[in-house]
Amino acid sequence: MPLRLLKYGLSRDYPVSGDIPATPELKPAYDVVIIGGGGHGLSCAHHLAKYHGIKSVAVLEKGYLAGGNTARNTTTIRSNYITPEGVAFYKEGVELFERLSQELDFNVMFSQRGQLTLAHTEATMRSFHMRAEIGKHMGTRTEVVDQKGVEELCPLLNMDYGGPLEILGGLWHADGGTARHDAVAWGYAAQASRRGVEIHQRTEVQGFEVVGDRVQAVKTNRGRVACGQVLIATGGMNYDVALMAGVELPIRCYPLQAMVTQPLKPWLDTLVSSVSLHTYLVQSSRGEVVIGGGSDPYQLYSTRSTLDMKEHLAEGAVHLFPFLQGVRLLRQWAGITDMTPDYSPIMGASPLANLWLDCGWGTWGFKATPVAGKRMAQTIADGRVPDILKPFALERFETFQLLNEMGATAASH
Amino acid sequence: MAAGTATRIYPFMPGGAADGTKLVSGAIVLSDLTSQPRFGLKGGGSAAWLAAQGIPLPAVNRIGDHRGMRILRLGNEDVLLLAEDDAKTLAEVKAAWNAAAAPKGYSSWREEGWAWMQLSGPRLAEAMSSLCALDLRPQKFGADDIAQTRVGHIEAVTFRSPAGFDILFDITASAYFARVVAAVAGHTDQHRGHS
Amino acid sequence: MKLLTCPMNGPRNIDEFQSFGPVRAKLDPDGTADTDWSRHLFRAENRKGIVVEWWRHVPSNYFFLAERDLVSNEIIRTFDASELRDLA
Amino acid sequence: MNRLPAPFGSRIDRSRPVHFTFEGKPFEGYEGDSIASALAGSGQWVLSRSFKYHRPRGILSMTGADANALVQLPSEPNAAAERTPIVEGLRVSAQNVNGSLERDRDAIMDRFGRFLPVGFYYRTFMGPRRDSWLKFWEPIIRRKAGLGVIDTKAPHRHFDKTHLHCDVLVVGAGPAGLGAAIAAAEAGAGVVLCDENPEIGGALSYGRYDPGILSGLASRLEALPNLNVLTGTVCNGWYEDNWLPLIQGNRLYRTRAREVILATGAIEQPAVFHNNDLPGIMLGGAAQRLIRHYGVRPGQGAVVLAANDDGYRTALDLLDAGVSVIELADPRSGDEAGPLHAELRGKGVAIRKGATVEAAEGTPGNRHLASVRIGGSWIACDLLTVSIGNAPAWQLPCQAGGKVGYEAGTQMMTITLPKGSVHLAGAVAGTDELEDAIASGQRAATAALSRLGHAVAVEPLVTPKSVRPRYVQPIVADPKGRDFVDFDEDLQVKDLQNATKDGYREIELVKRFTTVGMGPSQGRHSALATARIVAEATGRSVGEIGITTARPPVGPETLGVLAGHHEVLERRTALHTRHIALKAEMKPVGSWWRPYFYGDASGAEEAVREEILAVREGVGLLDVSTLGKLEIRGPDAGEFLDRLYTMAHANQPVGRVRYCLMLNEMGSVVDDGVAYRLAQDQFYVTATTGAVARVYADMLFWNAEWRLKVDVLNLTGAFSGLNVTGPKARQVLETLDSDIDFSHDAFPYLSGRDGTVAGVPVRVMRIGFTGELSYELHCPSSLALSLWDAVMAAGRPHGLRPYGLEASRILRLEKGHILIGQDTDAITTPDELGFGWAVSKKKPFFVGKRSIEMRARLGQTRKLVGLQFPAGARNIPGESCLVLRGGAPVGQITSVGYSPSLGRHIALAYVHVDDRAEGSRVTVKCRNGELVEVPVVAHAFFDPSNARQEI
Repeated sequence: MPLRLLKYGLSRDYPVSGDIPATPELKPAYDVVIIGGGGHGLSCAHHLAKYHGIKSVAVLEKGYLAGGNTARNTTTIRSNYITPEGVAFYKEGVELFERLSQELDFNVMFSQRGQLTLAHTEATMRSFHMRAEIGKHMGTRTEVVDQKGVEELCPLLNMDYGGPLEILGGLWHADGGTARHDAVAWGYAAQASRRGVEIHQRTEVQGFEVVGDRVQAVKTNRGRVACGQVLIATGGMNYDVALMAGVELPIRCYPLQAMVTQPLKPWLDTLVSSVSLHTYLVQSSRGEVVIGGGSDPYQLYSTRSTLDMKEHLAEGAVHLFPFLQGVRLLRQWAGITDMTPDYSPIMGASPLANLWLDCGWGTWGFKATPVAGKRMAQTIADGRVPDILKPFALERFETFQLLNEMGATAASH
Repeated sequence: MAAGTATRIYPFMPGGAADGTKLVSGAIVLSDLTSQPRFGLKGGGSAAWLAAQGIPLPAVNRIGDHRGMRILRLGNEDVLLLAEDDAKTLAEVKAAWNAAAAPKGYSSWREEGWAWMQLSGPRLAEAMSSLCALDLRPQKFGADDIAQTRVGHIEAVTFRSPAGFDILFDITASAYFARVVAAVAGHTDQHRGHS
Repeated sequence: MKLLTCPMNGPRNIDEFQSFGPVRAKLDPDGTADTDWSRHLFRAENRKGIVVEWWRHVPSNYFFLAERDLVSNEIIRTFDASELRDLA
Repeated sequence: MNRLPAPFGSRIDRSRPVHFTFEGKPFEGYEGDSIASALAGSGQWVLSRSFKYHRPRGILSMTGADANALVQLPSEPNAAAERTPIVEGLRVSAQNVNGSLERDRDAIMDRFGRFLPVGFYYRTFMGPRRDSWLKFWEPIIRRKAGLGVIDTKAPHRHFDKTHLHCDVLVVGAGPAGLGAAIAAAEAGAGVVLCDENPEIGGALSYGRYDPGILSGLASRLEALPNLNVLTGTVCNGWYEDNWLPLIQGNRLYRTRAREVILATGAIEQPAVFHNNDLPGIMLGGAAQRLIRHYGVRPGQGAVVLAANDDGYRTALDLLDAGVSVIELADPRSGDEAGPLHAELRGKGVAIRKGATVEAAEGTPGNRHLASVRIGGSWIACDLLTVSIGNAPAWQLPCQAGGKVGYEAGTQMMTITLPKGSVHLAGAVAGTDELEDAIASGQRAATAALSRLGHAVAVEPLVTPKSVRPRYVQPIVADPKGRDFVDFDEDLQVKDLQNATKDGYREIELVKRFTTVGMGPSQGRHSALATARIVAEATGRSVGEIGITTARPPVGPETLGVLAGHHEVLERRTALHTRHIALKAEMKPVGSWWRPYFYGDASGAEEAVREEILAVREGVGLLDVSTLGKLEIRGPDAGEFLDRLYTMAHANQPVGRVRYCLMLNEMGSVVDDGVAYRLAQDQFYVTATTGAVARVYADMLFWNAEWRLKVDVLNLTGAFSGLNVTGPKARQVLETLDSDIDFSHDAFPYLSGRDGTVAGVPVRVMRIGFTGELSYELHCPSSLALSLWDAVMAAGRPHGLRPYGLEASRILRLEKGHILIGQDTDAITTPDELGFGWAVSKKKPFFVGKRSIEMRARLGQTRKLVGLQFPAGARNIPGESCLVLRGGAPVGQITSVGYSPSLGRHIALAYVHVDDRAEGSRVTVKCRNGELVEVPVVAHAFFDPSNARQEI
């Protein structure tokens, strides 16, 4: 039994950790105001406080802590992207996850059991080869496997179908995994607040005071806050919040839905996803099977669920694993994703000198929580964008330097 | 493009693309009408030319009748004529159109692009409820109504005929469609066993 | 399944339709500066509120317009494209 | 046996015994029994072990909603024992046990509870090494987590889906639902009434009511042909625009209702005290269901905890069932004694007012209830029924936009719906008494009917009877814990309190930190108590705390019923059976079946080579019917194509064929094909197989904006295409009966002709994907077989060979022809392909023009070039292998293959723009990591002057 548990058992009272301090009064000014109390904002706050000595930081969250996409994503962590820029960035993200529990002294349950993406068409196999070649070149564990390889990695998959949905092979990404999404945010929140960062829940940003090319202050439902630097990290609300500052982002919002079954004894070790079926499955450490897929087909800011998406995901899941027919679904939910034209995030500078962007995370934001926070903190502290983030600049949409990630993301998040 | 002397083969005929695919019969009956004569015009000038032939055009998504033809108005400039009996009038219209000078609209080639099948049988209503999400009960969907919708998960045009429902859809999906209907027939029997 | 009322085919399940996104202002490509052109390409209407957008009824291939609330998903009205020209 | 005689046991047929096993032991029940009732009838009360502490658990609600009564069936984990009927030979076992249900080795967890405070797993299991969680701790936790075991060999089950439409859907056939359905149907509306139970009546079927009430309602119901009653059917969610899944066995009814009346009733709430989870402690409704539905006596000696009339009625029912009621504890103070009180007293039952159950003790191993403590004294009993209050069944109303509130005055959870097409009736709307419930159903029906346009007399709003404040059981937190708030997740009062101390003060955070409400019952029995505990711990009101968002489904539903049965779409060309007869290896391409090559799979390589040689040296025949075929008709047809494609078409002469390249607005290449001008106002345009659906839609979209006078017709299925190609192609066609002159002068390259070949009307284009003399013959699909047979026969003397997709790919690669989607990606420009020749410089506009001009100014970084490997080269890189420059990836191989015509491997690849010149050498990284240097050559590897296709 781990020592910690023994300590709990032997202490008379519950050993209060006080992870999240109650929301304090807003001060008139902070060096850095972070809008969005989700994983990214909290990660940035932690890195500012711990590694850059910036402790006058307020994280403003309009609802409850990490209640947006941090709480709604399906926790996939991977770096098997298709562009060198993307792989470099997400690779650092995976590496940070590998030591995150120690960094935060909070078990985020990073479970690196690998991700197997399935191809049902030759075109998909070709794109897998591309991802594998880039991945290997960049030093990640990404390889193409044939039908036999797929069977060895996931013996329970239904390989019997001929025709258009036959599994031709897969992309095996041994670095892939999952983590407990809430724990990531709570761990960052606990660490950041221990170093003096203030977390303000139920604090909604309602506008910006912009003078010249600078944000002077942020207006909230709890009053005005002057700011040195401002970061926007509000997930599905990024477009909306940036617009309040007069910055129009190339983002469209689409709901992304997911669902979860009742708890089952472990049977699925890896993450499995299918490009053609727009379905992926992963079994959590609680035993629930989390099932997700592609975004909704039209723009929307609502987190309502739909029956058709649920039917579609069930169809995909049962196709891959026919014995799931009798497994029961417990819950479905949705988040709002902020999709960019090239399926890649927007990080770095905005047209305003002290307003920084951590936006456009679409369906792949969770896996970047540590690295985006780390690199955005560095950006804010130094006042300039590090090389690793430069490809993700907002200006790329004016210079046509789009990141060619289209095709690497569908149903794979 | 004049028709020649060669033999026409449709999907469910010997040698056709769906040759060997079973058409269900029993409580649910699927029949193939693809070889039945039909003629469609689509595009600018189509409606005017047909009207000039004295063919009364119904409103969009409605069916009219004219001298042994059913007249399906699928769009402002999209009309499909189906022969009901000996196809004499239809052949006359077709011949007149071939001989006419523009403007006369354009052929819609529906006799080539669309399979034409009919669903009937004692459990027709159940089968259609399973195949199509629309409310096709008689009080909601009359004899002169057309639905351009999905049937069996593919795009289709459906309407009532005396025997049941006629369904027009992509001819290349004929074998698929027959399989879908067979599966529905199977499930309808199964569920009956349950209840 | 949400319902969308097609001006030609009546109310149908929304899975019979394909979204073509919000109507965009027409631009004269040659009279537009590069920055405005890229803005035209990549920035889409995404404000919380009502948008006018193109939809295609797939079985009939009919294109029309809908006013829809991006927050509540309420469809305020649908209409034929000829009305848009009248409005413009 | 705990069985009672008729009339108890409305669901069972005593004449039909059913045998089954539980945990390997034989049991007998009756047809109509659920697993739980049959086991209870035989004295087996323990059904499962709890999630965390492995405590014995049994029947709580008899509604099938909680983890207590989930069991394992051979091919079905987590089956609800309270709902699943027994069938002969069924093998049932307990879930989440280490060993057996009786001897669960993990029961020791119950003693270690103090070492496992809430959220403990976040604070430990991290060391000693960085990967200790993954390698050591997680496997342990994973084995302990989860409930049922999946059967990976489960036999296939049939599920199906259908659709249902109605004016009014009434959910719940209790008194309110019956009242609503009858009123709506009697007014003429088309009504569907569904209920998850096998019979109608709801509480009328198991509660202490005059049976005449239900039979009266039932006979009115039966007289209504427009009322469709679906029993055994659960309405498992509400979705936008009244779209509701009704699940009946293996069938899903996707239901559209114009109006919905939710008469979903109320959920009885458990009491919180030490050991409140022992088998033998159940809700009053569970005892009544056991008695009336199944004829099962729920115990021998009972204590009744009653804070409402239902509790008193339960006590009377217990007496009728021969249970000795030792005491009734009523936590309400006050002396008011209603008729039920008097009746009970008259039957000799001791009633203690102002008292509640403070704790319970179990038999050894906590296998059953042994005694309860009331007012400090212990009373021996084997049954405690709990009737302390209800929460409205909020799941469906909340999904439909309802808001949950809490009235401090009446201490009631309330639901308010926005005005609209969804209505509440009965207990879910807060009614208490039977008459009120029925009337509330009728009012809901009136509201629905008036929205449907029925002329209905609007009933005057009845002033509701002054609602009595409900009694709310104090939450008796115990220092020793085991005072469960959430049975599914084994959460106790202190767990929730401690979560708030750690800062998880918002209800959603409490849920996520503790997992309260996340189990199979989704908070049905815990949400209210949780809200109260969190409110008290954080100094706020219950209303401020609220409950977590109610998300579908209402109850667990199988993936099978959601997935249904699905046939995979397949499309066949008109020549399908000919390919099969020729032993073609058919492969799926999108939803199409296409010949990959002809002959045995064992001789694939040889077959492909022969097919290629046939085309290069003789003549080949390819079924190109899957190509997209679009007809553009109307006075503006030329103008339309001018705007869509990069080349000029308005000036294209009739009878000529032109390449067409389509860009998107960003200037990226999205499709290519050819356009044959049939007439001044008519073009026949091809599109690639995979892109035609999108190209067609985009064409229609653009024309919706442009409003040109054109019509676009998709002829992909209507026409079939045969490519006759090779040096002898002309000879073959010239032997066929035709009115077309196939000679070089009469029918030059890039022209098109209409006519008849072998009696088949055709559109013929001279184009050259293979680089050989080619005639592409398109004809109406019903005649394609005739044409194919004629060409095959005419070709036989010339050695004509049908060839497949693989040969076609190599043939085109030898010519350096690109495949859209393989040699292009989402950002490919014509410039990168070297396709400047295909882009009109004169046209004022085409889609993508502005963008490619701008992109050209910004500069390009890569170019698609040919790579030619030396004959006999050892290591040939595969598709997608990287092209490196200075060690950094700058491009990749897009197509590669062995060219039998050239005797070496060739490839198309993106290289750095500075390496584009012929003769440059580029570095390619092979799959095995080895770097090879390859020279750049022109695209057209074979016959670079294109002489062969123009002969």
